[in-house]
Amino acid sequence: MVKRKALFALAIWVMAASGARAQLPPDQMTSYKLGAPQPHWAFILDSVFLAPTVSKVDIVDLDAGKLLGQIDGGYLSNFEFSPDRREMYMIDTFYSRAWHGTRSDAVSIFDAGTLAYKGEISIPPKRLLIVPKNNTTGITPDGRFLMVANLTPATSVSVVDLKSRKFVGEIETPGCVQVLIAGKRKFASMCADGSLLTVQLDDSGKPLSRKQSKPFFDPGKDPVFDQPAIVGNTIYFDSYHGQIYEMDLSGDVAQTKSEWALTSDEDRKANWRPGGWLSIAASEKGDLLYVLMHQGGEWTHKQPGKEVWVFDTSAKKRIGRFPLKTDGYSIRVSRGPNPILESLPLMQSQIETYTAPEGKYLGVYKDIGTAFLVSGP
Amino acid sequence: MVKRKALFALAIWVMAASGARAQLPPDQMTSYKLGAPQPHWAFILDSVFLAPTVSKVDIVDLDAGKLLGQIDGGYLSNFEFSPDRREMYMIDTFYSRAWHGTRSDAVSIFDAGTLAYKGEISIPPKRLLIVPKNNTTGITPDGRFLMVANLTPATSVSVVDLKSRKFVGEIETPGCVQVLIAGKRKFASMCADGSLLTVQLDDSGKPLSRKQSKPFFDPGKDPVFDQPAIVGNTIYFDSYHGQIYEMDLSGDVAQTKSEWALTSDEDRKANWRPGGWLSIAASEKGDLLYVLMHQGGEWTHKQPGKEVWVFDTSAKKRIGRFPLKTDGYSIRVSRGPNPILESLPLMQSQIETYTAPEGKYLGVYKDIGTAFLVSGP
Amino acid sequence: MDNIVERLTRAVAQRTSRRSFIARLGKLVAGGMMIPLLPVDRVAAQSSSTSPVARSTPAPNRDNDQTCDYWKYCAIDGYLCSCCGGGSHDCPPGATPSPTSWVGTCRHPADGKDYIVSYRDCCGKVPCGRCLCANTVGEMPLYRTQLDSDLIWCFGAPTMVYHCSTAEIVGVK
Amino acid sequence: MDNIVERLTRAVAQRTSRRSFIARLGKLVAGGMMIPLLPVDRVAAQSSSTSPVARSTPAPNRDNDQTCDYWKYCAIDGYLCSCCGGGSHDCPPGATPSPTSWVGTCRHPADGKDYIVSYRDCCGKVPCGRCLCANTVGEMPLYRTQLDSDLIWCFGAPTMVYHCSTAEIVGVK
Repeated sequence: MVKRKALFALAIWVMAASGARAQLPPDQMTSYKLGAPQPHWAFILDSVFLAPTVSKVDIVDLDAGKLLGQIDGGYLSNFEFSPDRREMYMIDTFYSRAWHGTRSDAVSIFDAGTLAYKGEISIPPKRLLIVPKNNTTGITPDGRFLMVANLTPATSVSVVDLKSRKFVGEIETPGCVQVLIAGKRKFASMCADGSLLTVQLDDSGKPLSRKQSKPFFDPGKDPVFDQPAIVGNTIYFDSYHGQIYEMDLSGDVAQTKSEWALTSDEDRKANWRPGGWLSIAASEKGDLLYVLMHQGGEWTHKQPGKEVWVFDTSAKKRIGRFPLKTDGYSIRVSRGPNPILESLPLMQSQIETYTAPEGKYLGVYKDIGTAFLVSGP
Repeated sequence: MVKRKALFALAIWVMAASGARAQLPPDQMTSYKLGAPQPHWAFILDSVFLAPTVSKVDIVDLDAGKLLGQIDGGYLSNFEFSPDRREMYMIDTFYSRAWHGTRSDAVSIFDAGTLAYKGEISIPPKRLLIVPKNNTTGITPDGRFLMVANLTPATSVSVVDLKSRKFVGEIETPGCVQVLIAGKRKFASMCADGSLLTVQLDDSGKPLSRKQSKPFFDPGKDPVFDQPAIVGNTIYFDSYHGQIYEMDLSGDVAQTKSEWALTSDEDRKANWRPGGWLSIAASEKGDLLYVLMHQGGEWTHKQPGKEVWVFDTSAKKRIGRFPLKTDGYSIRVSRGPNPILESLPLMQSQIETYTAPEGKYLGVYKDIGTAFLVSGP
Repeated sequence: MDNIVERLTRAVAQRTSRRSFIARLGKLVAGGMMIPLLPVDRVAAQSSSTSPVARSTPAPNRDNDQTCDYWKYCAIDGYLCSCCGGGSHDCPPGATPSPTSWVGTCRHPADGKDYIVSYRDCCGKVPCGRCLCANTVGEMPLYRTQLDSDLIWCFGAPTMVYHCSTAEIVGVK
Repeated sequence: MDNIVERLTRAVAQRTSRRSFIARLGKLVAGGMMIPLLPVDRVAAQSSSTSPVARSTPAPNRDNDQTCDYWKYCAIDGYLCSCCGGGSHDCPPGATPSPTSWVGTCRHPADGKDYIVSYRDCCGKVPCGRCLCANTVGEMPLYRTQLDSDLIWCFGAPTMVYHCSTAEIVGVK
């Protein structure tokens, strides 16, 4: 068998040789282009835990299982994609001497087609530094303003005008953190008392209005996770104990639209509850919610999920559930046709894919470092 | 058995409880000190291959198998210890924006007792950037001058006065690279034609004399490795084919002192030859040489060593050999009493220790990243 | 509850000379951010735990400060300084104790008392990379900042570069 | 031999507009550094190899540019750009081809000819981290700079930060 293989290989070489009597021409070295992003491409943010002053984004074609390119960042950077998919941004923190020296924060701009670095926009050196989370930065749907959550530990939001390439100003959000983009020129921050602060921006990026809602959950009893699923003006918060709080942000102030449970009495008896890093994802249209679920007691909110449960947001009912090959820590559902569910296990340097909503296992891509978040076009 | 263990554990807690009726006092947070370095401490230089713009030195007590502390560096930094063991230096390259921006090179100074950062000395941004090698930086035995090899790709050496904390000047070394410290105020560079350039410094760090030797080996036939063993004024070069070239640098110009073979006819028939990254180490007194040996053909000079062979430098004869538990890529022999041989395998994130020269396996310390070099007090 | 917050703030503040930082912290408290600590009651109702699942039997390593099981580590998140050349409440050489921290409450297995623990990061070096623990008793999301362990808690330290985590007893609840 | 050096230098120089770099390179050549390439004769006498040990039988993957066995990679050292979003002689998106390189000679298994290969790094991003290869046919120590593959070969590129390695056919020996 080995011999046959060898002979076969030899035959190929002989054939190749006869067809290539002339010598090979010199190569011409170039840089590849990336091309238009496809729905099953994943943009995986790796914080490089052992040297997090250099972040990386791995751009991976999940269908082909192929790395397409990488962009680099600074200390615990965030990644954002412009809504028109023409630019990518790393929201960075740099120290002048790698691990010490002067801190500078900046938004680094990359051309999405070539991954060429195009320049940076300086922002106040105040950005919230954390193992990367969604909703600590965000871009308005029209691509005009990029918002950066600050924590010094006083809380505020830096506003960057991506059109004029300028830092516009800082909006104080006392007692409230994060930037949940919830409309054309609107963001919300989550407040310590369980309320939401809604901030409306004008065309220059200055705050038009800022209105804090009544508390919609009790942080002392059943905290909600801080990386909710957002669909247009609607935000779905999942809670430690398995409630969904559906918040409507179409107005000046956030309103509770509905509250319902992910779990039945039977589920709760069996200790099923949501958990992980990014435990919830919505389908593009918002008709479905996907939640990472595990069985565990109090304070197991960060236990990776054994299963993904699928919920119908209108019927407020579970319509499916499927096990994950490896327990998942963060999930995402791709946009466009043939959506897939992407699952990042905890510290296992891999991303698994499943059909959505059926949950058929499709495959795994490895070698993605210490990634906690994945995004896509 | 399990039950008995559990009971025992319980008994300990009960005892502890009875002896501690009063509550525990508040802790007082401090930073530990390192104390005087011990012979079996290893200073392991980890280039963090996946993010080499941050280098690390792990300081490990090899007897206790315990991490004592770490210091950080920049891009592919080198590590040096002052001869009086009072200071440590990282020879660094930084980019202002982690992976791009303005390059600055500097010697970063650390207090050896506290690992506190003391400041930096700026040097020309020209240092030779390579997977870390010995002899691309070096300190004179009196601790006065630190030399840094440059490659732009023109070759030169930067001289830093550690006493006045100043960059003193650059010495051009056309056709010759590296800094092999070979005397009180003397270094040698290795030249492309197989010769050595000896440079003598004056008390201000300026070149007093520069004399190039005749070629002492033929790089086209049997290249020597570029990380030789140095003992005072004597340099032992091992070659790809297993020759030792003993060079005497006590004078103004390097002289061949002896040339002898590591291998017998029989060894050569069995294809034994030196190899690895740092393939040779000398005992403190210089009476013994340790060489990483493997069996392989031409151009296998980087194959890790299966065995360490021990040679008597006066008799020019092998006096011992021992197998390594894991093939070794770089070796070092500790100074002081009870010397140990330290072996770093290739990309396996571990350091193994053996008695020297007997070669009794002592143990392994893991979790040292992508380390290629180890040094010590 | 206010007493605990006050005591904690004072205890931490005593050890830092960075007045500007304290000023900022004051602003934070004034801003309503420092309400937290509420879940302490709930935390206190539980024994210390190693995995996020609370244990009813003694953990075999709860006296070993180089394991995630160590009793003081019930809400620690990060690389243990005690594996990095430091101690359970001491920084490795050359790293700087952060004047700020997240907090938790752990029950001491021997005396049965509930201790308030300040989880103070050591800062100014890149991560140590040994003994990664992620205990989550009482751990809260970002909007309860003082109880969020995923943040880089190096506010007020010379740099925000995180090295490892410690657990310092501040007092008894 | 001089012809090869000249041709190589020209080939590389044609593709770079960095005149200052070329000037420096000239200085290097004048300095006597660019004698190397001598071992080319010896390299040519061998077939391409995957592991440092030369093979006499065809390697199964010598036509697969995402393996260390690929014939052009006989002296490559680093992460293969063809595993990083680039090609065997193309950089991944956003990385910059270095105008400088180390060189080797690899025998094409089909036509039996010895090709001079310029191993050009792609620069300007941190290492890609995929498909690490360390082939050493003809690889020389630092004093034969042009044949040393451990160096960061990003001289003349916008930064010296190494991303991945390529193998570009420059001509036939």
